[in-house]
Amino acid sequence: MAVRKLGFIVRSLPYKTEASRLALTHAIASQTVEIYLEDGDSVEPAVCFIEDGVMNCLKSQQAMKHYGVTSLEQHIMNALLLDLKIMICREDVERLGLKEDQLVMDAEAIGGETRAQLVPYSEIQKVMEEADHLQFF
Amino acid sequence: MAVRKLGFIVRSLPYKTEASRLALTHAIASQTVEIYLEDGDSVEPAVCFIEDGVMNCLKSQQAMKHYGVTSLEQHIMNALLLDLKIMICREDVERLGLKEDQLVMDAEAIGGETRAQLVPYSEIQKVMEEADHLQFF
Amino acid sequence: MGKLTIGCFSSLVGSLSLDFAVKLADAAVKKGHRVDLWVSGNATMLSKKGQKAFKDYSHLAKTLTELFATGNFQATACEACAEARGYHKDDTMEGFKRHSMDWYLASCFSADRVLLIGGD
Amino acid sequence: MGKLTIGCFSSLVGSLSLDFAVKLADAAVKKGHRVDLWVSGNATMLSKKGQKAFKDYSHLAKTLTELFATGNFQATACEACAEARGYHKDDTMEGFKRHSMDWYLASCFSADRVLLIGGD
Amino acid sequence: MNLGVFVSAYRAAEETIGRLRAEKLGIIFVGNGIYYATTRENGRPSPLLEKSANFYALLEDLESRGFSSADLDGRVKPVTYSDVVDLIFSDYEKIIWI
Amino acid sequence: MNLGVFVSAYRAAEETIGRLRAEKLGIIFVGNGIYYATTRENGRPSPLLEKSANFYALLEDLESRGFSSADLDGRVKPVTYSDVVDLIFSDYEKIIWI
Repeated sequence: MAVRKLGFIVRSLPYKTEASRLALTHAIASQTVEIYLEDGDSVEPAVCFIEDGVMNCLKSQQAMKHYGVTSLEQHIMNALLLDLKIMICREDVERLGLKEDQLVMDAEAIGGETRAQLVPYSEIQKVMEEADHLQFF
Repeated sequence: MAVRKLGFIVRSLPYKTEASRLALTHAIASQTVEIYLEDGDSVEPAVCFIEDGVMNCLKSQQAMKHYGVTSLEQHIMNALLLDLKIMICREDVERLGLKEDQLVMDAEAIGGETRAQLVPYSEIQKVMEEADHLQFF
Repeated sequence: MGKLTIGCFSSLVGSLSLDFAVKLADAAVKKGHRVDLWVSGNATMLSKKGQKAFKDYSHLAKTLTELFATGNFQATACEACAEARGYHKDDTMEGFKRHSMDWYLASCFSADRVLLIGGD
Repeated sequence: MGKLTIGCFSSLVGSLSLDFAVKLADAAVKKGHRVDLWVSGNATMLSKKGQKAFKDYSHLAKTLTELFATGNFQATACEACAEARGYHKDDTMEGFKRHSMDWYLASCFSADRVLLIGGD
Repeated sequence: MNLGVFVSAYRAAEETIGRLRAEKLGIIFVGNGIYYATTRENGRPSPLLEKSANFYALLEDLESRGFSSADLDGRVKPVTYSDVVDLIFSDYEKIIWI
Repeated sequence: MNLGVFVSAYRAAEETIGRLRAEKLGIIFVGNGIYYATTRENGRPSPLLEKSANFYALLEDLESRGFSSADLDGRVKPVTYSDVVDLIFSDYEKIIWI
């Protein structure tokens, strides 16, 4: 019985590359990984948004309306619905002039209970230290 | 009988994207465009390297040896062999700590006579003003 | 009414630059202009037939088909760029042409406006 | 001797990041390690069969074939990412597998080292 | 020169734009370029907006990223794809994408 | 934390690297990251090299771009793909690519 912690650190803006989208879809895939593992083994992802990557967390993204593409907002809500750990760097949010009420902090609209956490960078550093493997997007 | 001047302005580094390579191959295609045009009509390209794009012009690129890929140096020599106008921004070369003898200034090795020109940005601005269409890479 | 030539190098999914090119072409054709779209480099992915529509990915095939039907729009893929990626003639979406790069320069020659979308 | 899992999102031609991934895999296998390569996003282009070798483009098919033959290397493409780009099962290079993203996480689970090459 | 510039990426356009000289200059923020028009990093709007130019931002790209016209710096005018077609054919003779 | 960082792009790594804290930090310049190790913009080496870390640059990528080991800043050691495999398995437990 083992758990492997994976840190998914997103520092890139949405929509210009697929990176942030792939970070979320790969993290969500942790929910179905058991079919490949032995009983009791699991993978535990944490998704952290830092630097310009915090822009992925804005509410009211209308990418589906304009481009027929699922928004990053929707992906973050899906991740919260599945109780994934989502952390957003507070210093970067403040530096970029954003307020907490502009961010996707929960998935209540689709019945989710887990909330995203707005945290100082030092908390994200801890996630990085505790992770078995780290991946930057 | 008409000539259309096209300005190809390269500001991106080599190898990370295909942009600078495509700038040169598209400019070189001006040599065969006549099959699509009326007698006497032609397209006249000028290729200008600015900002980090001047790094495309370094000599001794061993991309073929290590990655099996034609180097940008070779593409620039091919363009000079076909007498294309190649300009390199002097201010950017100096800012990045490069010297003229590090740059591909001619294609003598393959029998070319036309030389690249190391010019102040103001000369490249003139090329931009004289071009019918501009394209940044 | 004028002619716009758009060149694009960006990959199919992710950057939305190809989406921009196709949406701009659509808006221009709707206003009575003619548009030539040239795809080179990774943008030749646009010419691949059989792209499956997913909600996570932009899906441009439908708009292209409508644009081809207007008669005021052509799309051409760089032949060598496509072959290097394993896209052969019979992999190509209906309506899409394949030529070498001089086709693009000829299109620029007769264009009123040229927009080259470089980068990824 | 250990196991290295490499994930890559970069497109086939241009960035040289896929070249890096394949060359690193090759060097690691030569030193006796095992390597899993996962390609997702635009990197699924690597799995397309029939890529023509041009001097202007990196051509990785040959190295991959040699790596598959060692028995210490697997390469798997994200199935949905491939389908979205019009790459179906019979478009896939011999030796390349196709799975969903959980395959990659399982590979990370048992890896000694993981290197994710994101970006274009 | 009468030049329209599409700015499609954030944090990579300052140097190029800073040097460009044109009698009439239009800057159209598209894609991730829209952050130049919405974001006040450390409380300050982007220095790019001090350039003497007409500024536009593509509404579809603003809204896709979670912004609206109300978030735009006062110097920037929202435009649609249809408006962009008119800018290209009527206002700017040369157009580039950076 | 014992961390190896592949820096693959020029002009986009400063912020990320500046913040990273690790007991043992290795920075491996690959791809266009090598310009950090070769280029003295305005006569000065990159401030990135002042970080307390071990620095490496991939020789194949240096030479592909027209540089050689002689062009490297004195703090940076040239390595081959084969060396990189050893750095990954022997020197750094976690590795990231930016």
